[in-house]
Amino acid sequence: MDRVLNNTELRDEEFLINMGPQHPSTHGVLRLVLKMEGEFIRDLVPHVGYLHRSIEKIAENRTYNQFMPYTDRIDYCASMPSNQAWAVAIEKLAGIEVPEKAEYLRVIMTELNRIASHLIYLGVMSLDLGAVTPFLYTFREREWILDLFEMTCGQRLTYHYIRIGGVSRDIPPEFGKSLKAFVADFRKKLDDYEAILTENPIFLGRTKNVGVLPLDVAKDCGASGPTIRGSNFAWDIRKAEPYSVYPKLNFTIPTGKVGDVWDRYIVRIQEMRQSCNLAEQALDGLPESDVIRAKLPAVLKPPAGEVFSRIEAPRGEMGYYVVSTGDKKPYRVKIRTASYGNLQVLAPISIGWKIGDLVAIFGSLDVILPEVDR
Amino acid sequence: MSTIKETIKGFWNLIVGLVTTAKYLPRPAVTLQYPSERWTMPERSRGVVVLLSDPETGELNCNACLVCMKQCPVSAITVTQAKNEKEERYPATFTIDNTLCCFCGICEEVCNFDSIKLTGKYEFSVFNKADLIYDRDKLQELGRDVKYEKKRKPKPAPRPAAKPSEAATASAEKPESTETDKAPSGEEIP
Amino acid sequence: MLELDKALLAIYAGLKTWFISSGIPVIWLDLLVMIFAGIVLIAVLALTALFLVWWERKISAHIQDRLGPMRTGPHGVLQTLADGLKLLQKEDIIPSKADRKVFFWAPVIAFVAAFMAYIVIPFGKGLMARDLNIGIVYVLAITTFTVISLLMAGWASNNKYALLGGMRSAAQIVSYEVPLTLSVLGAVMLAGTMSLNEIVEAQGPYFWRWYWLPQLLGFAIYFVAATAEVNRTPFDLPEAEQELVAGFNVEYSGMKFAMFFLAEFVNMFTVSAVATTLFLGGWQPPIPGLAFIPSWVWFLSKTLFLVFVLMWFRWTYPRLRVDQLMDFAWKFLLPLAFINIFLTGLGVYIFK
Amino acid sequence: MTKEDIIRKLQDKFGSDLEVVQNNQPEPFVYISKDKYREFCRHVKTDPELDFDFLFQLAGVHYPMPSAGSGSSDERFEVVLSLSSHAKIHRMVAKVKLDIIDPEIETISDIWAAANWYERESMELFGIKFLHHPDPRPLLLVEDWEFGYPMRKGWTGPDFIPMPEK
Repeated sequence: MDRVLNNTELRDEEFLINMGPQHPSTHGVLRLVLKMEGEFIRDLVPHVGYLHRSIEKIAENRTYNQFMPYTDRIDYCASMPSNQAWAVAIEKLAGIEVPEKAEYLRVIMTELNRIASHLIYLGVMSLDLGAVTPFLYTFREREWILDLFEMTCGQRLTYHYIRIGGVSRDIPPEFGKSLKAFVADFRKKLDDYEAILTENPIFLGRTKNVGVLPLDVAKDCGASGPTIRGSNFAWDIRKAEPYSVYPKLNFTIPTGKVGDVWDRYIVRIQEMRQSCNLAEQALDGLPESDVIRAKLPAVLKPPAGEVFSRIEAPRGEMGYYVVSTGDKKPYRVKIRTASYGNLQVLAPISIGWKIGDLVAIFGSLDVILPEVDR
Repeated sequence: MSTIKETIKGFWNLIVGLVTTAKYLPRPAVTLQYPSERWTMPERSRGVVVLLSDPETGELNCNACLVCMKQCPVSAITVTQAKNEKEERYPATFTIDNTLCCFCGICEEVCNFDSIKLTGKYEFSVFNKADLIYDRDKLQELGRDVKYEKKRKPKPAPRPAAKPSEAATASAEKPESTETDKAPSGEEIP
Repeated sequence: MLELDKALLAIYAGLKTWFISSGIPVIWLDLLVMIFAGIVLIAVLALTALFLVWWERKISAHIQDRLGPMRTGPHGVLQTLADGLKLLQKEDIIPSKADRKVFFWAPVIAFVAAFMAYIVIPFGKGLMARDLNIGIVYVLAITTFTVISLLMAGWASNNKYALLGGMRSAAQIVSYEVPLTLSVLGAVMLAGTMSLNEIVEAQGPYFWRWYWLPQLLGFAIYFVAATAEVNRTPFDLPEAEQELVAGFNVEYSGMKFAMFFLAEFVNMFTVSAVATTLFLGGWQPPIPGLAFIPSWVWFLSKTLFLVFVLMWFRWTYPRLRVDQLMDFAWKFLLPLAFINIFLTGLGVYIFK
Repeated sequence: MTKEDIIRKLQDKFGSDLEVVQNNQPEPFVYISKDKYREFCRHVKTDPELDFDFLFQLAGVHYPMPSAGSGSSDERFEVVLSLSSHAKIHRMVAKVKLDIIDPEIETISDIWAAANWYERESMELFGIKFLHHPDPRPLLLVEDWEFGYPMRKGWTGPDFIPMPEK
């Protein structure tokens, strides 16, 4: 499936197009080499690594707490789940009990972050299809979520909120009211997005039955999250291997039908509604307590051993494999990100489609490149 | 027949889309005209790092325990210790390299003496990269107007030399700190 | 208010007497008038294009809950002028492998073709540069020139994205030319003339007698096909930003880019003006009682409304795919256009 | 299946080629011998009771010093597979030890397509050679990278700035 394309292999009427790393719809710096026949894609080779920052090597040179800000930068659209995956891994390794209130706060924050991340997906996806306005609308709603985050942890993008053993700070008193107002408003705004996109015949024409992802390909290539749920497969780590307080909360897993671009879109729309419910439920169930962080030594030294954590990030399954030697620094950290698996399905499902469809398919996979390159 | 129905439905949905965008046309903008209007930053906002001073005496709270320097994940903080004539530690130099700083807030969290804080200030772009390396005076100047409350109970300090209350009084009783700042080289602890 | 045509006619009459009394042949005066009309047209249209760019930015901004340009002039009205000046100063980059001559002439053709269409557009009562008796055919012929310039630009850039954009635009404009022309025929059949001025005169100052009502289908087809003709969303495939970066003008910079850009907006105004002329009664007021408002105000307001609808489309809809675009033209619009002509013919036969 | 069930089932099948790591994690951690590696992978994927159809991640680890690491004490490279099953909802970590000099192993990218990129990554970052890999190009590093294998312990490159020890 992967190899270098070069000019000598080309037949008549075929040509190579180098799409990216600087291209409006490669969402950052993905480079795709396309073999085209007119408008049709005959072959496709993705090249990644333009954002490689060697975070895994950095992790080996930082203490467990010091590495937490770096996890913000793995997936900049959804830093909370990245934080949480790291925290969960170390808590599992060191056997740390997390206070219940912290778990609820984690759920609120990760679900809000899931909405924020899906909003970026929705905006960028519609932008890829040529509709500019939903992009601005989604960013307008995302701002509100970022305001909530900034109110709580002081940052809008690199939150560094979920910590090993808990969370960094309690929510401010006005947070709950603002969250309720946001959720109420956001449900109406979701209807607006759907009015512009969901049943729009142009949108339907661009997305229905385009880029169908068969379930076996998805499983084989390691796709996860909404990408695999779009292929009519109800798989969600929050249900399958529950962590945090998800077992106490009530939500469903939306799935698509055939696995085309539209299914992946509608799964994310419905997930945003579910996340609204989850955030509300978690806020209502928030225990009265002041303890938001387990008592830990200043320099954390987990026992020697290894662990792998796995949580449901907005884009799919995210996890860390951590080897500890009992030192204050991890011996080896392997970061498994959702986009890494999701990007691998791009080539099998977009060959044979047109260049306009490639943009739609790639948009629907919701790949964040820094997550792939790390 | 179903084709005609589909077509009509399609046109209807196109009109629904137009109505939705038209709905937002007369609404007031949600954006701000940045240099003339400004957002009020939340109290917890994590922006430029400053050094806090005692509001009564105007002296730095820092007693150079070096914990922020050790905990900084990007090594943006450099502190050198010095001792005044009362054998109390104070930071002879305190440099924060804002080109490295990732505004994670770890330094504020680990500080036991309410002396370093991330503030809501965010406008610090300069034309020269070297100007982003803030020294002690600049950090102190930035921290002058920052309000803070002594919210943290002092943990046992990593070095048992100074207790926070002593540190505060120590820094309060340091009248010649500006002079020592000018000639700190002789007093540095390696 | 000012009735421009009467004032101009008075000036013309005065000058004519002066020319005759001075013994200069009147042909010089006619030449002078032509040059004057040309200059005025270009000036007005350039201003219109500048205005439309600003207007588009404002409309998009307000639809998207923001403000758009606000700094240059009140509400940023001078923003396009500032942008134009900036583009003038920019380096004019010609790719080393480009076909230099073709690369140079493409924006010029686009620009000139865009402006030439206005010779026959009646801006107001008696306000037109030339009243050709085949005015509508002339407009259709001239606006199709755009495709040549886009193809030239796409080919000469020696860039695969530009080439794809050029090819897309050629296929698109040639395809949509057919339903566009057929939809115009209905109005021509009703008016019984091809002169744009006479078509307007035939519609009269009653808005229920304008051709949008008997030609509702034709109007819709014309408007959709015209949207495609001027490469606006949802038919902006030649310059589909997310697919082809900028399509045919990906290699253009500086003033050449500005010429393409302005030509696009002038074309948008053209198709709206033609639609106004053919279907919305041109410069005629909606009811006779409103005739005290100058005719050119009516014309401009109707045209600008149609331009606004075009912009509204752009900021609402996603983009079609290239095969869907072709399907839509040949399988949907073209049969409808034929049905429209047939029904119009039937109606004309029965009622006249 | 529970941790014990999986371990018992695998021990029945592979016997002495399988070494179980004792830890308190909820999922089994096993070492499989290098010779049986491919057979093991194929078995755990196709066996209807195990049904590990999802390769969560594949990581290389470098243990240059004796006594480092938890399971064993010899110097080695390790390839670590995190596997999970969609149908059975259980997971497992399988590890295989490689020689410290010229580490090489058969590819499993034909068993799980997801392994393709993980193996390419381990190839360029650790220098672990995956034999018969369909596309052994570097994935993340630049194409003309010539400064060795950066994820190995003790690596230094031209622009390498070590974290200051404080």
